[in-house]
Amino acid sequence: MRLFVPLTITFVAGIIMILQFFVPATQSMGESLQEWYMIVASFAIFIGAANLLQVHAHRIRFKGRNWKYSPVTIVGFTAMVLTGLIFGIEKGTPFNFLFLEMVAPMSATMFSLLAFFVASAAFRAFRASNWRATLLLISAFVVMLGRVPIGAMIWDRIPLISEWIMQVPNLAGQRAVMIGAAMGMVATSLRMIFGIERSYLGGAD
Amino acid sequence: MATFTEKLGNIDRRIIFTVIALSVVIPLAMRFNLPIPITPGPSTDMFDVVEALPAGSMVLLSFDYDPSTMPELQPMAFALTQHLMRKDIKIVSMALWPMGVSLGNEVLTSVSDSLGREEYVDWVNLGYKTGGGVLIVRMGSNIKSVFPEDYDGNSVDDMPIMDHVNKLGDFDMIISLSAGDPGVPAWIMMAGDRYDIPIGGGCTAVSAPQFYPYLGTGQLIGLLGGLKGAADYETLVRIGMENPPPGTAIPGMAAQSVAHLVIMLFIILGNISYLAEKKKKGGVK
Amino acid sequence: MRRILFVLPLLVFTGVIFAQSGGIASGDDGDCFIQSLTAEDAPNDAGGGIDLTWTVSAHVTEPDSIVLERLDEDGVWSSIGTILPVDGSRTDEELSNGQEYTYRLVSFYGGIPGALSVEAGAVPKKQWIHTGRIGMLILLTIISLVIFYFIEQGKRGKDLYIRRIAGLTAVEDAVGRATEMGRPVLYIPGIMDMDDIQTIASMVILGRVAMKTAEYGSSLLVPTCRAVVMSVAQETVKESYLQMGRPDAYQKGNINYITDDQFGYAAGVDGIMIREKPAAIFMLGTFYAESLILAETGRSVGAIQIAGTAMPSQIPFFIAACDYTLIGEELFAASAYLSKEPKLLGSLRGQDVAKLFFMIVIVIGVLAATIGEAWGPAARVSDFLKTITSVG
Amino acid sequence: MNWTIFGIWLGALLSLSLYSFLYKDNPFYKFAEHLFVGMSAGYWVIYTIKNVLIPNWWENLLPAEGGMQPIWLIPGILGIFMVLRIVPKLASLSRMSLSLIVGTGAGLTMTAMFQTNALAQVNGTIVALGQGGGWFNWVSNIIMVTGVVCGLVYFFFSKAHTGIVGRTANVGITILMVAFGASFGYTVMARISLLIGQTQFLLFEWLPTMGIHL
Repeated sequence: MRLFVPLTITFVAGIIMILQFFVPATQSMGESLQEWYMIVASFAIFIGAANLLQVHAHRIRFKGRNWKYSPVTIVGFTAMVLTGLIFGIEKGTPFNFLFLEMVAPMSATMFSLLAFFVASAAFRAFRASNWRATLLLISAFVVMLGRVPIGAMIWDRIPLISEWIMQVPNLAGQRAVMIGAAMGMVATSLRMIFGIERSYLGGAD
Repeated sequence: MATFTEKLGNIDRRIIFTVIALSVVIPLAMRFNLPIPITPGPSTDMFDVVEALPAGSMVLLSFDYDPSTMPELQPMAFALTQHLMRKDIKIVSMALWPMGVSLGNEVLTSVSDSLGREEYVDWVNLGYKTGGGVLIVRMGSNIKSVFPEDYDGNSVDDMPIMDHVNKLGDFDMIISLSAGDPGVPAWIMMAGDRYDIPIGGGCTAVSAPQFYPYLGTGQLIGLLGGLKGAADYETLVRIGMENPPPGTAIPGMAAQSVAHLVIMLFIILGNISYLAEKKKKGGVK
Repeated sequence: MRRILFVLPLLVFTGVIFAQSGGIASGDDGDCFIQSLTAEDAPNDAGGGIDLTWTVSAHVTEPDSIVLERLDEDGVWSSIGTILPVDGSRTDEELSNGQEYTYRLVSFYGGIPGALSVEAGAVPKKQWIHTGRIGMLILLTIISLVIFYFIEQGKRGKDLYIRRIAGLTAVEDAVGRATEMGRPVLYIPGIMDMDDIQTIASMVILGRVAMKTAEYGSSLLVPTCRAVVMSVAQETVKESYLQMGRPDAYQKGNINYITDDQFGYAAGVDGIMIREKPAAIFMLGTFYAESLILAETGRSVGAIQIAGTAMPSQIPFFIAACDYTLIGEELFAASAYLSKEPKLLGSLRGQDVAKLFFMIVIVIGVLAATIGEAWGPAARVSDFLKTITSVG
Repeated sequence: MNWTIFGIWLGALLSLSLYSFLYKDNPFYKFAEHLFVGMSAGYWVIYTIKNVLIPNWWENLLPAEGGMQPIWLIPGILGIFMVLRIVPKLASLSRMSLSLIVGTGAGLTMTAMFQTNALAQVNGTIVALGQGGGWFNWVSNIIMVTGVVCGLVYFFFSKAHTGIVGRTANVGITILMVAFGASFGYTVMARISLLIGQTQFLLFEWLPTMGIHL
C-alpha cells in the first residue's frame, strides 16, 4: 500500500505523456506536466549540493584520504554559489568570469584528453586477432584514411569508399542497434508506467 | 628478455601520449597548410540546400553547444553564417544550451559587421531558454510567446525580421549546431517530424555516425561532421570568392591530419608486432 | 511458431489508415494578383489555428506587397501581417475554437491598395486524434499488448529461455576477483537523470551487482552525476544488502554525488579510479563523450571492465577499452538475465516478437518494393507498409 | 591588474594541471580535480536556480502582475518533497516526486523512441533493392537491408544462437563490428580537434602573455 500513491503518479504521468502525443487536444496538459517535471527534478540539485558538502566536511573532520584537497572543493563550490547569488550570472559578472576562465577551460581540457585516449585505445584494440577483428580494423582504418587529405592522395577512391562504409554497413549496424534498443526502451517504459517495474522506488516488489 | 616486437606491442601509453602531443603542437606552431579535397556527401548536400534557398528566406539557426566543443562547431557557425548572410537569407538564432548564446552572438555580430548586415532586420539572436525538446514543441505553436524578448532584452514585436515568423512552420529551414542533447535529434523529433521543416545539422565528428540514419530517411537534409565538415563548408563557401576572409577550420586541419596519420602509424606498428609475435609463438608449437 | 501467430494479427490490424480533409473556401478572380485563397482548420493541433494558403497569378502585375487581413467581430478588416508577393501559406494562431474567422488578401501597389482577393473562412477546432499517427498508435498498442501477454505468461510460470550474454556471465567473476584482491567494485550509472530509461535499467542491474558485493563482502562505490540517481542508488543498494542479510555491510557514504557537470564528473571519477584502484568497474547507462575518458583510465588501473549502453556513438569506445560490452538492447536484457525473473523474461520475449514483426515488415516491404518497380500491385503493398511505419 | 591576462593564466595553469594526469596522479591534478568538481557543482546549482526554478516556477507561481497561481504550488511541493530525502523520517515523501519524474520520462521516451528510432528506421529500410540503378546500388541496398535484418537477429534473446539463427546472428554481429569500426575511425579526428582547440589556446593566447610569439 505504501507504494499506491507513487505508482499512481507514475501511471498518470506516463499516460498523459503518451496521450498528448496522439491526441492534439491534450497537448497543453502534456506541456504543463513536462514543465512540472522539470521543476521537480531541478529541486534535486540541492540534495546533491548537500551531499557534496557533507562528504568533504566529513573527510576533513576525520582526516580521510586526501582530505587536504577537500577544502578546495568546498571553496570552489562556495565561490560559484556566492558570486552567482550576489552579483547575478550575466555577462561581465564575477560568476561569469569564474565560469569562462576556470570552469570552461577545465571542461575543454578534460574533453581534449580524449585525443590521447583515442590513440592509446586504437593502438591496443585494433589488432587483427581474428577475421571479425580484422574487418573492424579495416573499416576503421579506411574511414580514418578517408577523413584526411592523404587518403585521397594515396587513391582518389578512398574518400568514396569511406563514405560508402558510413552510408551502408554503418547505417545498417546503427539501425539495428537503434531499433533493438528502442524496443528495450518501450518495454521498460511500459513496465514502469504500469507498475510492473518498481525497483526505482526502493527495491520493493 | 623481451624482444623488440614484444616491447613495441606493450609500449607504455605515455610514449603514445607524448607523440600525439608533439604531432599536434609542431604543425600548429609551424603553421603547416594542406588543401582540402571536396567529395559529394552530407557536407555538400548541406551546402546545396542552403545555396538553393532564395534571398529573403527565413532560417532558424540554433547554437546547441558550449565552449568544450567550440573547436569543431564554432568554425561551422562562421562558415554557415557567412554563407547565409551573403545570400541575403534572414537568420533567427537561438540556443538550447545556455553557453551557446554568447558563442553564437560572437559569430553573428562579427559576420554581420563584415558584410554590413543589420541586426533586427537581417538577423536576431533570441537567446537561450531551458527545456530542450519541450521548448521546441512550444515554439511550434508560437515563437513569440516562448521568446517575447531577444538576447538583449528588446521586445521581438518591434523587430522587422520577426514580422514574418510566428511559429516554426514559418521557417524555410532549421539548422542546429549540436554538441549533444538537446540538439539535432530533438530538432528532428520535435520540429522536423512534426511540422515538416527541412532540418540541417552540424555536429561533433563523434556524433555524426549516429545521425547517418536520419540522413538516409531524409529527416536530416545535410550534415557537417566535425572539423572536416567545417573545413569542407569553409572551402565550398570560398569557391569563387575574391579575398575570402581567413578561415578557422582549414588551418586546424593540417595539425589534425598529422596527428591522425600518427595514430594510423601506431595501429600499423601494433599489428606488425602482434603478427610477428603470433608467428613466433606459432613456430614454437 | 506461436510467435508467428502473434505477428499475423499485427500485420492485419495495421490496415486502418485515416484521411481527413477540412472545410475549404476558395475562388477565382481574373483581375486580382491573388488567384485563390484557401482557409482551413490547422490539422493535428489543440485548436486555435487556421491554415491559409494562396496562389498568385502570373498574368497580373506583381504588387509590392500583399497584406493579410482578418475580419474582426465588429465587422472591421484589420491587418495581421505583410507578406512577400509569392505563393504562400501562413497559419493564424491563438484563435478561439468554434468561432468562424474570415480572411482576405489585399495587394498593395506603391502603398495604394489594389484588387482584393476572394474571402475565405474557417472555424478552428481541436483534434482528438493526430491523423498522421494513427498507424503508429495501432502498432504501439499491439506491441504493448504482446509484451503484456508474455509478461503474464512469464508470471504464470511458463518456462522462458534466455540466451547467454557474454558480459553478464562475467559479473560474478569480476566481483569475486575484487574480493580476492581486497579492492572495491566501482559502479558508474551513466550521466543522465532518472527520467532516462537507460539509467533506470542501470539501477535494476545495480541492485543485482549489490547483491553480489554483499554476498562476497567487497565494498561498492557508486559516484553519480545526478542527485536523484544518488538517492535511488542508495535505496537500491540498501535493499539488496538487506535481502542478502548483510544490512550491516551497507555503507551509504560510498554512494555519492559528484557534480552535474559532464567533465567535472569525469575528472572526479578518474580521481577515484586512480586512488581507490577498483578491481572491477561497471559502466552501465547513458554515456556521452566521457565514456572513453572513464574506460581508458579504468583500464590503466588494471580493472576488469564491464560496460553497456544504448548510445550508438559510444559503443565502439567501450568495445575498444573494456573487457565486456553490452550492446544496445543487451543493456535492457541484463536485468532479466541476472535476475531470471519471469516477468522480465516475459517482457524480453515480447520485445523479440516486436523485432520479428519489424523484420517481417522490412523483408516484405523490400521485396514488394523491388518487385513493384515492374508490377504495380506489389508496389501497393510496399506503399502500404511505408505508410503504416511513417512518422507523422 | 589586467583581468584578461589573469583569466588566460588561470585557464592555462588549470589546463596544464589536468593534463599532468596523463603522466600520473599528482598534487596538481588533485588540486585541479577538486576545484573543478566544486566549481562545476556550484555552477549547476546557480544555473538551476536562475534558469529553471526562477523563470519556470517562481515567476509562474507569483507572476509580476500580482496574485498567486496556486496550481504552481503542486510542483513546488513535490520539489520540496524531493529535497526531504535528506530527512530520513520524511524520505518516503520523495517517492511521489520521483514517480512524477520517472513517469513523465517513461511516457515521453516511449513515444519518441518508438517514432524516431524504431518506426522511422524501419521505414527508411524499406527500399527497392534496385533503387538508384546499376549493380553497385543493388549490392549496397542488399548489404544494407541484410545488415539491418541480421543485426536484429543478433538481438534476439529468446532463441539460442545456434543453427540458422546462429549463422544469421553471426552475420549481424559482423555488420555491427564493421559499423563500430567505422564509427570509431570517424571519431578519431574529432577527438584530435578538441586537443587542437586547447593547444591553440596555449600556443596563441597564453604563450604571447610571456612575450613568446610563434
